[in-house]
Amino acid sequence: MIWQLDLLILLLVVVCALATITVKDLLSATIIFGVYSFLMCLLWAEMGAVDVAFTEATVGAGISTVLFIAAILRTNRRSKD
Amino acid sequence: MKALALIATVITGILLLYGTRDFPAWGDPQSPANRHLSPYYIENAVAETHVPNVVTAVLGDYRGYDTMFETVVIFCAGMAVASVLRRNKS
Amino acid sequence: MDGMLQEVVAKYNYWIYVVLMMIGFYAMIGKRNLVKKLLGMNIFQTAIILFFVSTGVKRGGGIPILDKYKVLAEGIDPTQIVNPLPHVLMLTAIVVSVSVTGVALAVMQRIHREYGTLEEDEILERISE
Amino acid sequence: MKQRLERATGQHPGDSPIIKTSVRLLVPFVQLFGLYVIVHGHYSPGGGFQGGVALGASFILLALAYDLKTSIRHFSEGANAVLANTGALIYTGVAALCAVMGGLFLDYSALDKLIPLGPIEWRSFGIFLVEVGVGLAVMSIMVSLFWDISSGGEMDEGL
Repeated sequence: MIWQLDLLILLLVVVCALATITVKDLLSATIIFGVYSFLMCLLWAEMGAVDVAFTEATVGAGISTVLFIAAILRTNRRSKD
Repeated sequence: MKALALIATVITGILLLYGTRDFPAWGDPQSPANRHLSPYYIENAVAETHVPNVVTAVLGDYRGYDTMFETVVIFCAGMAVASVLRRNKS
Repeated sequence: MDGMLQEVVAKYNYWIYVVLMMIGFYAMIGKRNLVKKLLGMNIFQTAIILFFVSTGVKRGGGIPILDKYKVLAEGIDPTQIVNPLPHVLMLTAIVVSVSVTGVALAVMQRIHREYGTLEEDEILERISE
Repeated sequence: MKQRLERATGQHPGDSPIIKTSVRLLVPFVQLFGLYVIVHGHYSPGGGFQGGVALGASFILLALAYDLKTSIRHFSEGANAVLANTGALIYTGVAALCAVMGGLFLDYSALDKLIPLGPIEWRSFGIFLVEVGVGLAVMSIMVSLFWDISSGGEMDEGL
């Protein structure tokens, strides 16, 4: 456990979460959400939860992002806020 | 509307931050969550199931009901998506 | 002063989890777009999962994959290994979260097919017409 | 969906031979990795769920690089439904078999009366059987979720 690394990843996670909910283009928001998931996976691997990190890497950054992109391309890409 | 949402969020956040005062320090090996049930799993899981990965042993054996109904939840999600989206082809 | 610094070092992780949860909560109730609401719900879920996983951390603890023959021969000290129980529970929670995301996206597509938009106020207008 | 994407971006998407060839070479290795994750879940991070998602991701990759028809041709709708039910049935079947053999529900050591391997080995092996069931169910459900959402339930032209 290296606390400098821990603090850096936590701050990056907060920045990614803020960017996800403020960006108006939904496709960009989804890609930033994928980045958020990968940073979260890094955080869990650093905490010693290797199984949870693996699951988040396959599910949160893989399947979930693909499902969001598929649904956004079938509907609107722009959002008003 | 947005101001109201912001106020509600900030009030919830302040209440939760106030709640963290009573938490044990982060990474404390003697915190209540670490003392109660998990020492049994760490000490006995390998001897009782011969599985070196303790998470798999607890997931598949000690807490099998959890995993079974998790599978049922995924199955129901697939059913629900198919029945919501697919149109009648006749 | 020294006691305050100790408090900050012991608790700053929890404060950042609360900030993450607030971001997700604000997106759920403040944003009007349904996809934004769903992204906010996912952020909320990951913040809560992060909190649960962090309750099992022990400083200097190893990962919960043990050496089988060594453990069978001489046993193990539980304070050296991180707590595996929150990991198991949160594994289930992640699985349920992806199922919820799938069903919500399907319902969203159905709404778009019906009303032609995903903005909450416009949908309410169409319903009241 | 291809036409809609074309209108949105102004260029023809995703028809490059580089992507198609590399995906065709990559898919078998992704599937092999998924099987490895399921089978090796006792000794390393992984297990039924993660391996099932990796197996499903290989078919999703096929559908993304080619089109939905190719993915359905390689893994038909009927097989998808059958595998999803089989996976859920393996889990509950093993659990019920334990109860039938005289133990508790989900107590794998009762299966020792069927094939005598020793109760502790049976607990290890029972976890493996269950993980295979979870992997099959998760793989089919993930693929079917992607098919439904990316084609709007029509199953003809996908993403």
